[in-house]
Amino acid sequence: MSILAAAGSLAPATRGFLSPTGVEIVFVLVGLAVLGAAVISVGTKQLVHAALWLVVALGGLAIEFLLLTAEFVAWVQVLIYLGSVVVLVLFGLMLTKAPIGRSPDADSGNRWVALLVALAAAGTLVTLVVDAFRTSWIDLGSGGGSASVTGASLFRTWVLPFEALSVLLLAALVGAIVLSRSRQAAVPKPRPGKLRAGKPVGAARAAKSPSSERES
Amino acid sequence: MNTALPALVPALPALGAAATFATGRRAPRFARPLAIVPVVLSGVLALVTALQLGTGRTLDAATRLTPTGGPDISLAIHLDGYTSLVTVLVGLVASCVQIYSTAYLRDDPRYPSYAALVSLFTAAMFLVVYSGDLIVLLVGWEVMGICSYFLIGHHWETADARSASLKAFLVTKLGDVPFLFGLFLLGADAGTFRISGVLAAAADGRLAHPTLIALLLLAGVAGKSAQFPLHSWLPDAMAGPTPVSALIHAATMVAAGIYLVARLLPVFLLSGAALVVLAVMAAVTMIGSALCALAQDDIKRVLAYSTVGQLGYMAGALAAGDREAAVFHLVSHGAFKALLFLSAGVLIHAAHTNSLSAMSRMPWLAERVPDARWTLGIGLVALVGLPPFSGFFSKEAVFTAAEHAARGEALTNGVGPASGVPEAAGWIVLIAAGLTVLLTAAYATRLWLLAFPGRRAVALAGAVVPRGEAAEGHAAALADTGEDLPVAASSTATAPSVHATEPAAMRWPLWVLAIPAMGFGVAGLRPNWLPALLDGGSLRPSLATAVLGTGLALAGVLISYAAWRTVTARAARAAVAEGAPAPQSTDATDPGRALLGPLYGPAQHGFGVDRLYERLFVLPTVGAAKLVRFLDREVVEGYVQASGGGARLLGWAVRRAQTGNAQTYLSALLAGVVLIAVFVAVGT
Amino acid sequence: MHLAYPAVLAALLFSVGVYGVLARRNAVLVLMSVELMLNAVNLNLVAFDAWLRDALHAGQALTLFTITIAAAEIGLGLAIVLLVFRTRGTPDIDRLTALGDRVAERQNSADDTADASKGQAVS
Amino acid sequence: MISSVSAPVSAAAGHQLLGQPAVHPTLLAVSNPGGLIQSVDWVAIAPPLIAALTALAVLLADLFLPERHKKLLGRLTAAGLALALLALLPLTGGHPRATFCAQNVTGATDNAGCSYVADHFALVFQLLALGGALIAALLSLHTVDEEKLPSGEFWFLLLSSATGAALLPASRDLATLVVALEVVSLPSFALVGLRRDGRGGEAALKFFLSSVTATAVMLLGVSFVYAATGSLHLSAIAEGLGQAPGQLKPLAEAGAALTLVGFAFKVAAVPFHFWVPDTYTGAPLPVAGYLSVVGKAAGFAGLALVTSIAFRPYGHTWGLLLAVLAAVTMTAGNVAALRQRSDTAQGAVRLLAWSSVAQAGYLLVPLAAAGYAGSAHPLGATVAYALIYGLVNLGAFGVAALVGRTAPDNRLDDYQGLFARRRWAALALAFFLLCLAGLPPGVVGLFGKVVVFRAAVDAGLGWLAVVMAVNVVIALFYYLQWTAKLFVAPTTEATSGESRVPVSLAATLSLTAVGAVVLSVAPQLVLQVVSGSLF
Repeated sequence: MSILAAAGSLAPATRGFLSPTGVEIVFVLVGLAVLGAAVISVGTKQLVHAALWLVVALGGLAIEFLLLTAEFVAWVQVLIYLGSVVVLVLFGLMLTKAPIGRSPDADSGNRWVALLVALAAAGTLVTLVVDAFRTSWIDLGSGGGSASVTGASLFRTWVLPFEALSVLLLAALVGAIVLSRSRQAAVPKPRPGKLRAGKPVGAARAAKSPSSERES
Repeated sequence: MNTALPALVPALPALGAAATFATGRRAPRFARPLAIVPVVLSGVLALVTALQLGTGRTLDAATRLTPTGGPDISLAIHLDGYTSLVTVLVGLVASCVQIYSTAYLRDDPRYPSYAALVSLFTAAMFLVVYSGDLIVLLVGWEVMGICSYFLIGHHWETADARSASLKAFLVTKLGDVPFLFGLFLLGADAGTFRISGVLAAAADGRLAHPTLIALLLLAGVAGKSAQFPLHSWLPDAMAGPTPVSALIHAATMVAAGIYLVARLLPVFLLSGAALVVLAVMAAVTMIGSALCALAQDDIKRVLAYSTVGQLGYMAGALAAGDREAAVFHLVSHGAFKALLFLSAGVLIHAAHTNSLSAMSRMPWLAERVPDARWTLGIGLVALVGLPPFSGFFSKEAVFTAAEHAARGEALTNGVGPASGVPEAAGWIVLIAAGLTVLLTAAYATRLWLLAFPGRRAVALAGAVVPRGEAAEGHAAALADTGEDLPVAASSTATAPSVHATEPAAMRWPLWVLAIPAMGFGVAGLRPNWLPALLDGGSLRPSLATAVLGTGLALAGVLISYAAWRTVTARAARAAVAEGAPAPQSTDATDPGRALLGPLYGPAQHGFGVDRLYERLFVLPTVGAAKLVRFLDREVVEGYVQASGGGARLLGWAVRRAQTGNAQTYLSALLAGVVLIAVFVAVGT
Repeated sequence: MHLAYPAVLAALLFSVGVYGVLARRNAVLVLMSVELMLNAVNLNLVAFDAWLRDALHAGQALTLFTITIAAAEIGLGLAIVLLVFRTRGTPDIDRLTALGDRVAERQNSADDTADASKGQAVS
Repeated sequence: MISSVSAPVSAAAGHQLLGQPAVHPTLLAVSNPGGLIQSVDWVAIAPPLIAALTALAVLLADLFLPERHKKLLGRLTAAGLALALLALLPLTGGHPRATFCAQNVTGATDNAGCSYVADHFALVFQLLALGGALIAALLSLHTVDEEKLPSGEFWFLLLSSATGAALLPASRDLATLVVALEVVSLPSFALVGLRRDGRGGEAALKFFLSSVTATAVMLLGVSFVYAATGSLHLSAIAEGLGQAPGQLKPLAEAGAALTLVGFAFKVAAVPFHFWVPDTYTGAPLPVAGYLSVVGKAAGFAGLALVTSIAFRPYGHTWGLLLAVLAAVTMTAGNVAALRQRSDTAQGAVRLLAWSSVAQAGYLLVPLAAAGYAGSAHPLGATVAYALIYGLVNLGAFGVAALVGRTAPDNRLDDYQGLFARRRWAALALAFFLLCLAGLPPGVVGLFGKVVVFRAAVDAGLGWLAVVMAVNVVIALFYYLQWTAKLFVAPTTEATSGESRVPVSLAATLSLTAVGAVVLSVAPQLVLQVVSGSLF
């Protein structure tokens, strides 16, 4: 057998679900917070609040990553998501003139279908994973998520996708710039008033996010 | 010998037809040469082929057409004396018809398509005759059916023509269905569709179901050759142009059935029951049609019924096991019947009416059409069968065959065992034929007397009718006979007498045909003439039947004449008494009425066969058709529509889903994903 | 730690994201929901990585890639939303149906009878 | 095919990395153990690399070129793509070359651990991707000018996307596949919206949202597969799936199915097809053509890779799944195309869009057959069909672009009497449509269909072959209807002011038309390409 394929332990865990460890308790509590924040984020009628609840959810997830010993991923999560993605989203909301306060039509008429599909998805996925992992135990403490280990694996094994990603980021950057530049900007002499609207807000942030990720 | 020559015979008219179809509309000038030349050429080629083949030889050549799972289908050609004889006849008649048509349909805008169809028709008949393979024969057979449909319906503006063509098509198809089964059964039993193979199989007794095959085939033959009970399309087919009638009646369509039985006679000889059925069929056909002919007013219908009757003779000869006699009569009949039709065409052309009673009031008619008068006479005499015209000899051959069969020593000429023919078949045919000779003579005489009554008779019948009224009557006749004369349409306004003599192209084919009508009979006299070409049996008339036949014919003529005289005289007296002839007494001079008595009415309407059909077939068929239409529309059409409509409906659904709302798309996408995940996960 | 905890959390988070994607009207919020879905995947990957004790750290590597992809996507996505907002004046997804079939067909002939006759012609 | 790696495990070599520049196993020397930088086989990765470098060059040149010389960028792009195509040539002979290998096991005999393998399969799809991109670029030359698209960005995005499309078929691990797929997609979102009007924006948004959702689903699937097998390398996944404990099986299968979704989205299989008509309609025409060919090629390459390498043990599951998808896809695409009205705006493009959905259905058939047959052999049919389809479909889009210049609405009715106006364009379009329909004289399309049929029948997928036959018949209707439209007399007044056809457009059309005709005369050219072993 090749060593390429790692294998997790399916052997029955030494500890049952009813005698949780401290890490587990924290994980579950944070998880509930994440889930709650996520639900509020997709359910609230206040659009800006939705973005803020998203911050909570993503931040909670960063804690979960930490609990799963993936420090590096957790920091990247905080940096990129909280530092830039959410800011971008807020900018997006502002630029599309999202109303501050409750907007009664935040949800489309598709809500019930959405609920149905989401519940079906939840049921299916939860059934699947519970069925598959009911006895699996994560042996934490291997410390496999530090920046050096992850970085080494990235640059040793995953060079090709990493390089491809650079093309992706550059393309996203250029694409975002070109799309958010208004058409008038292509005309040699734009009116000065239009320049502000043509500022490539999203693109600039998108450009920043990869660079921050790369530097870290 | 070279097979290219006979192969060219059906090919040429077919090509001609194709060329006419192709160029007809754009270059109508070429239509006539394109119509005539290939047909004449192939007629010549048929003659050359026949001469090359000579007598007593046969030729079989085949190239495998397609390997099938079952018996192979091959493009086979079979030449023997029969094919020679029939092809020459077909070539002759078709050539005459094509030439005649150029004049007859001179001003018809649809002439090119008509000519093309005639060519195609001829080609199909050639194919049927030459084919050595049953499937190829079937192709020709069906092409003929389709061509006849179009040709009979040539004047499709008239309801008559439309219904007649449809009727011809349906009735012949009615026979073709069992025919097809018969062919397949035959092919399956014999293991081949080659006619030679089939005959060999029949000779070896390898056919498992000879009676069934024979009966199934007979259905097709009855349809094509207009035998009872499928004869009724033929009189109606008179709605087609007269030359087409000549073609159908003389040489092509109706001959095909007889020819097929003649070719496959060994198969039929295996089944006594089939022969008896054939004999009964022939007998009923003969007598019935002769009676009907006696009562018809339309000259073409008289001739049509006479054709049905003469076909009955041939079928009778076949039932008696003598195909020589059958084909002999086929050929001589082909010649004189084509002559009769073409002459009648001239007559109609001149008189502008089909009606005999109307003609009887046109004393000038005989002078207008001297050629037609003569040739019509010749044809009628041949039809009646007076010596030495061809009809006499061929009819005697049939009599002889029937007589021998009745005595249990059928003249099968080596085709099969004489004992294969039941004596009953012979008796039935013999008695029916005798009776028919009498009737034939009667209606032929009636036809002649009504068409050319002569001055004295007109005087008798009351020539006091003013000229103008005659013209009126003529116009009325035109209107209600569904006149098929395109020329007539342009000249109805003018007085008939102004009309010049008929065009030469319509006259000289008559004389060409008159020669065989008169002289062909002698071909059977010497054993090394016609019999050598055929199976070799004697075609000499025997004394007893000759005397009997001729006597009956003469009796028929005399009876008819006497009846005519009586009724004419009575009508004259009545006219004198009343002062003016009532219009409804126009057929008072008809001897048929007197002869038939109470039978006249039924006979006029074909003994209600059509009505019987109406009851037996049409009504149930209409009912079934309604059912089928319902099924077709709601069920079959449903499937067809459903496949089309279903596709469209599905397309509608798919396009409806394309709402433009991205969230609908995403819903479908994610729902699809969930479904897939569930199915995959559950499936394991 | 039981693997079930992060796995179930991820599954639920993903479903919440699905709901958000399908139910939200504002395109920016839809994008946020997509982020939730991607984050659920990230949680999965990290948990599996830890569970598998993967020497190659494929899970964590892919998580990093996913985060990057998500960032790139949201950048481009917001640019597209802004473009739409600029040209159409709305960020609402369900009002962007100009390219749908219904609209396309309604533009030219509104009535359904024309549609039916077209269907006839097609058959 | 990849044989399983069965050398003894060396625990010490846990993190050892091997550079494997050449392919021959005996050359496997431990060149740089533990080194951070892999040695890279530059020749092997040349095709995508050249495309990427050209993209960079275009971007840089765009900064410095004055406005009037911007036309050069298009030529630079075309040249770069042509060069990338040429770079395929050295790879054709002999052994597949692999690079970016994470071989932990000394003595492993094949490319099991490599992220990039330039084998026959990869080369054919790279040919399709780069060739398609080249033709699309040629088609775009005048579009960029006329529609005033920002040229530097346009060409850069096109090249970036092409880079992804060229990288994807050679990728052999899921991470690279996912990233490559995104590299294909992300620039194309921008390309679709590049007209920067309402339609383009809407089209881009729909495309974007669908794609992003599909990507999320796919990543979820990947995570499940990763959980069940412990690896992201395709061949290791195959091995892991074979040995996965029964408890994980449903998860693994569901993960496999979800992984396929991302690619199925790209190929526009039903129910992931909804974006196609809307996006094609809103996008600049050459971009639509690009998406319909190169995007699809990427999707199919991905599908073929994951199904026939990674998920080989579950052949029956995804075989059935793909068969059902194929049947539904071709049916939905065809019946929807059937309903295309001839008087709606952008009708021609919509018809092409639906037709491309339907064609995707045909393309899926051999993939499904591969699942049933348990071998990669039927894939050849997909490859052949994809090559043929790519050529003629781009040609059809080219003619649509040509007509769209004078008839901006691009209704089907605008094609009426095209023969009278633009004889050669009409003939070319007729030929393309006949190829798509699979009728002579478009022999090559016919051959493609026959090959696909045979694949289905050989694999025992009789019902799918029947469905396909029915669909081919349905498709005949609208293809022939359109073809017939070209030749009837124009009803409206002849469109006046027919401008001259731009040289680039004419050249592209003749290129595709000649290609289609040549392939029709000698279809073995395509069929030979795929006759051998693909992997």
